[in-house]
Amino acid sequence: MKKLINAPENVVEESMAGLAAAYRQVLTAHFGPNFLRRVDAPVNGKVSVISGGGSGHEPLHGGFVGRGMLDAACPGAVFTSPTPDQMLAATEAVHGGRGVLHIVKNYTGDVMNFEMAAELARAQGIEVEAVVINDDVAVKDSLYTAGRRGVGTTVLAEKICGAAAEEGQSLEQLAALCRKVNAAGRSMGMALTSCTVPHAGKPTFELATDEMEMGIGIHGEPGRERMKLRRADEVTDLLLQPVLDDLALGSGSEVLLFVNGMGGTPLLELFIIYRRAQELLQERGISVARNLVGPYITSLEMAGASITLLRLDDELKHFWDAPVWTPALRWGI
Amino acid sequence: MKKLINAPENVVEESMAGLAAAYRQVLTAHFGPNFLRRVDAPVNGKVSVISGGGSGHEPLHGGFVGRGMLDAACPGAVFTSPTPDQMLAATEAVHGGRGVLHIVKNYTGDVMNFEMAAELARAQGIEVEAVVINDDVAVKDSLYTAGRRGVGTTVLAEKICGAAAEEGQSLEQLAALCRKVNAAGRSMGMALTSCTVPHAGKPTFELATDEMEMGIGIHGEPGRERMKLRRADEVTDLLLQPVLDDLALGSGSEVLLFVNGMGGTPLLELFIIYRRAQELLQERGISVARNLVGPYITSLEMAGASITLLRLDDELKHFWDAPVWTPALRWGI
Amino acid sequence: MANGITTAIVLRWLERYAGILAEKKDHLTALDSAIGDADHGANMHRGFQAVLAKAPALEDKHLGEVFKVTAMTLISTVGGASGPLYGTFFLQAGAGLAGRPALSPQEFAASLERGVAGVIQRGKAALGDKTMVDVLEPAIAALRKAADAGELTPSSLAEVAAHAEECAKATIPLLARKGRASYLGERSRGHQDPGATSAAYLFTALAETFSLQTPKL
Amino acid sequence: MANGITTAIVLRWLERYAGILAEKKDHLTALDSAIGDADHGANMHRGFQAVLAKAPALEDKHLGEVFKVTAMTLISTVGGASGPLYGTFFLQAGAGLAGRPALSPQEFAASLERGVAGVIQRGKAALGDKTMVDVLEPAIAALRKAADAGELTPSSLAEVAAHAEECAKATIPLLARKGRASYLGERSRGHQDPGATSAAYLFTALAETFSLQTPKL
Ligand SMILES: Nc1ncnc2c1ncn2[C@@H]1O[C@H](COP(=O)(O)OP(=O)(O)O)[C@@H](O)[C@H]1O
Ligand SMILES: Nc1ncnc2c1ncn2[C@@H]1O[C@H](COP(=O)(O)OP(=O)(O)O)[C@@H](O)[C@H]1O
Ligand SMILES: [Mg+2]
Ligand SMILES: [Mg+2]
Ligand SMILES: [Mg+2]
Ligand SMILES: [Mg+2]
Repeated sequence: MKKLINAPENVVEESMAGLAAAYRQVLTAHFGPNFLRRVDAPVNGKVSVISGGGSGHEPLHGGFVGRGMLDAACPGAVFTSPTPDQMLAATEAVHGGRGVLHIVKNYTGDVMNFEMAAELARAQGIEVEAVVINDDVAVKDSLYTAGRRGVGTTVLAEKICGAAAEEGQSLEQLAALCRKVNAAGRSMGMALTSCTVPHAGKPTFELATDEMEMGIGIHGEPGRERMKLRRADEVTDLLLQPVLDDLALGSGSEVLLFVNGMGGTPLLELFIIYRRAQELLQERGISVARNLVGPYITSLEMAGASITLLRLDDELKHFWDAPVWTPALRWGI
Repeated sequence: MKKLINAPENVVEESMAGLAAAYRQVLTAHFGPNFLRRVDAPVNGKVSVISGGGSGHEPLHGGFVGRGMLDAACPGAVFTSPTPDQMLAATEAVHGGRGVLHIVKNYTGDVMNFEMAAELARAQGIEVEAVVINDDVAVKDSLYTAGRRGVGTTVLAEKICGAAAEEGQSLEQLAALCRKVNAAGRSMGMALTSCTVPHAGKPTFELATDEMEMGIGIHGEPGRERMKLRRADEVTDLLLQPVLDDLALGSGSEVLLFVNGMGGTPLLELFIIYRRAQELLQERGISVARNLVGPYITSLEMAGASITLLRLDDELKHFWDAPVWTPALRWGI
Repeated sequence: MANGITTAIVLRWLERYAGILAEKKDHLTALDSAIGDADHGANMHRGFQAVLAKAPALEDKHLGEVFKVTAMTLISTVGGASGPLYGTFFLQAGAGLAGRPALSPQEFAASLERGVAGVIQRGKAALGDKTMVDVLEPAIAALRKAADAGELTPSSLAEVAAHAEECAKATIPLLARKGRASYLGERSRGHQDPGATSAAYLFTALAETFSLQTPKL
Repeated sequence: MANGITTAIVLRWLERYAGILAEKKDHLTALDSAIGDADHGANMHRGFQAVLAKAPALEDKHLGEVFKVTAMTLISTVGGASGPLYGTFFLQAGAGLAGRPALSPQEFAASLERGVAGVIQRGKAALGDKTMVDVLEPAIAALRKAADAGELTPSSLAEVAAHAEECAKATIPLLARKGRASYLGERSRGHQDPGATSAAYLFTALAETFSLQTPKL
């Protein structure tokens, strides 16, 4: 295992400490239990927005803490959902009196741990709404699965709900908005390589040099199907088509196109994917009104990419454009 | 070779097209010869700032084109300096009447190609000043080398000179400022893995699983020394010490600390490096007044990191803080 | 029956289990690499090392407290899917045991039955979904049988442990329908479920606890 | 001497060189991987494919034009260190040849001598710095000798090519002092310089051009 770390068991805390040191103006780290919070939280009169999940997806979620986005983020061990005491402590720390929205990615562990935290917070009189993001079209939402995974749309939901919170929306409105984003967003991902969980010490899976995994999530896990490697344009079509089908986007619709890197894929390649994706959307009469390109929800050093489409309307565009100042997303400030 | 590309010979153009499509508000791509330019260039009455170099270092340079930074960037083939016709065409395209600053990384090819372009531009009556960045302390500047390489400080010089140009500085002032930044900046890098040049099809070098390369540049090349892999804190010290020595920074000085990822290293790890670096600087009484953490000057998918320190004063802080809106750096706008 | 399942026995059981996890964590992670995200070994090891650290302070506590502290420790250190599930298992197992210094074999079986019911309620997994439930339910049923037969002996518990191990192996051909392995669809077949495997170790640890300390109760 | 070194011969030479580069590009890149950045083969191949595309339009042009177009094409397609250097080589080689349809052997040698002087002026490399100069200079000196002896024959040019190849090999033990290989310091020893190697191919191509087309001039 080749990593720039000191010891697997210290990875999360040391990285949190580094993040907090680098962005002192934006966020603060709390240890035992671990969470990152906006330096000015609790912001009075504002609903708080919290997310969290296993580490290894950076900048998600810690890199999205700050003005106009998350009030707090709870990082678990690498690829391991955080524990309820983290979410409870973060909830207490940033609660500004108008309730707390938990944005939860749909994984059994995340859902159960956040549920427990919400129960505990409610027992203390804090109003909590949880919205589960499940946008990964690679997984069918059926009796035979744990449901679609939460992937790329999570980033967009955090941005949009964070902006709406900043503008004073109520907890109920925010939860509805978050569900709306979730309903309007779909993703699909693929991998060229696996990644290595520090504690495991070796790659989660092995792929031949001419193979790729289609329909992966964000935990370095194998995907739905192993295929022969294809050209970037074909890979893009394979990712985009199921997303388009699932969203049933017609000509004339407006979308946010999010081309995400899994961590080890150079920007050079992500823009080749972006080029083909926007060309294909154009062919279908779909207008790319907003976009995001880069490694924003990653799987450690995995090489690969995912595509997320979010159906836009004026409300979503407004909140997307609103000022944000976090380590990983910043504009208007 | 596992890459999300269509064909090695199309990588640069397709990626430029994707970048330009994604950032239509910020920049435009020109093909034959290839360059990216600010959408609003030439900006009248402003000195233009241009850089360029081989591709494979993204977001450098194309990702730094935009308000408050570069007016144009000229991407060569992967790891290959661009050709003079590119720099000439870019220079002509963005020249706003007050001259053009060429920021050149110190590589034989870059220097010669930029020199030729400057001669051609001057022959057309355009005033050109070229400043060569050579900040890599891994290479001694001696009769026996091509001189120190230009690495991390390039990013900082582009930001700072771009801001000063925006504020109306003359070509002469900008060239002096750029030389000042170069004199105040030093870098050192290391790699855990090599990378694969698309045309070459296989990794430039091989490293055993317990080895690392110290003193690498940004072209996937082997470094000054092959060493046994060490803990992140030790690696950080090995990178930072020669930088500190070379800059002769004393207690009480202020620096910008730039922890750069080589492309394949997760943010999680970069913040572990950052944590140790700022701790070590603190121990020495050096204050980290500004910082930058992330993959900004990369070697394709190489795993590794570099550290750049820039000695700060009020002028440099002022220009660093000034608004910028490029694909890769944005604040204040 | 001597003095039943005491705090001391439960603590030895948990310690033995922590020991097995320390040994087997790479194996559990390898299983989780095939159909999951390569963290089950590290998760369980982290959690039970934390339990181990609390054990000395529990020596003179009643069983309700022992189970509850174990549960809360797991919930706040394991994370993932297994954290809340094992946490719930011990939380429910300890429900109603406040003040109890020891349990009869039947009471012990009933306690674990409450535990597995809690796991099922939290995780909604049914038998055959390729989860820890595929071991917990049948192994605890076997334990109940042994307890109803009057006593828990090293040999009856060894049989329970052997059965648990068989049940873990029996998850290999199954299609996963819960947890992360379900994302793999048909590709989840042919691999042993990591949570079922760590659940089987619970019964190995129990059998070893009895064979080491209490020839018969 | 027949009709000397004509445009047709120079074009066949450049075409043959492009052919060799197409064959050897992976080898050149492999050499550049060891002590550089793994692009020399792709760079040279790209440049001479572009020259190849221009060749038909040059058939009826004088040598000044042929060398200049070659130079400008290389300068605007190769990039890196080798682009300006090979570009300068042909630019200087063609200086003063406007209107000339053919050159005597001595004039041809003088032309290439101007070329290498241009390379040295641009790149500031000295003999022994482990660059293309280590081949260009001695190979052109050998060519001059053959020319001064009165004629360039397939066999005298084969000797020049063999000498060029030896000189390329002789870069192996050298410490690089110019270009990217110099960053490696002592680690640059033990590897053949890619630019010296591509330079040697220039003379292989020349010898092959003569042995195929012009038994003697
Ligand atoms: N809904 C569920 N009900 C019961 N057990 C489950 C459920 N989901 C997952 N598991 C168990 O959890 C194990 C995985 O645990 P672990 O790897 O620690 O968590 P995660 O899947 O969050 O990474 C699986 O092997 C399975 O036995
Ligand atoms: N200053 C110089 N003078 C002469 N030749 C040089 C000089 N620098 C580099 N070279 C030659 O250029 C070759 C490398 O060319 P290439 O790989 O195409 O460019 P780059 O080094 O920019 O990647 C070297 O092998 C060497 O022979
Ligand atoms: Mg997990
Ligand atoms: Mg090069
Ligand atoms: Mg797991
Ligand atoms: Mg090269």
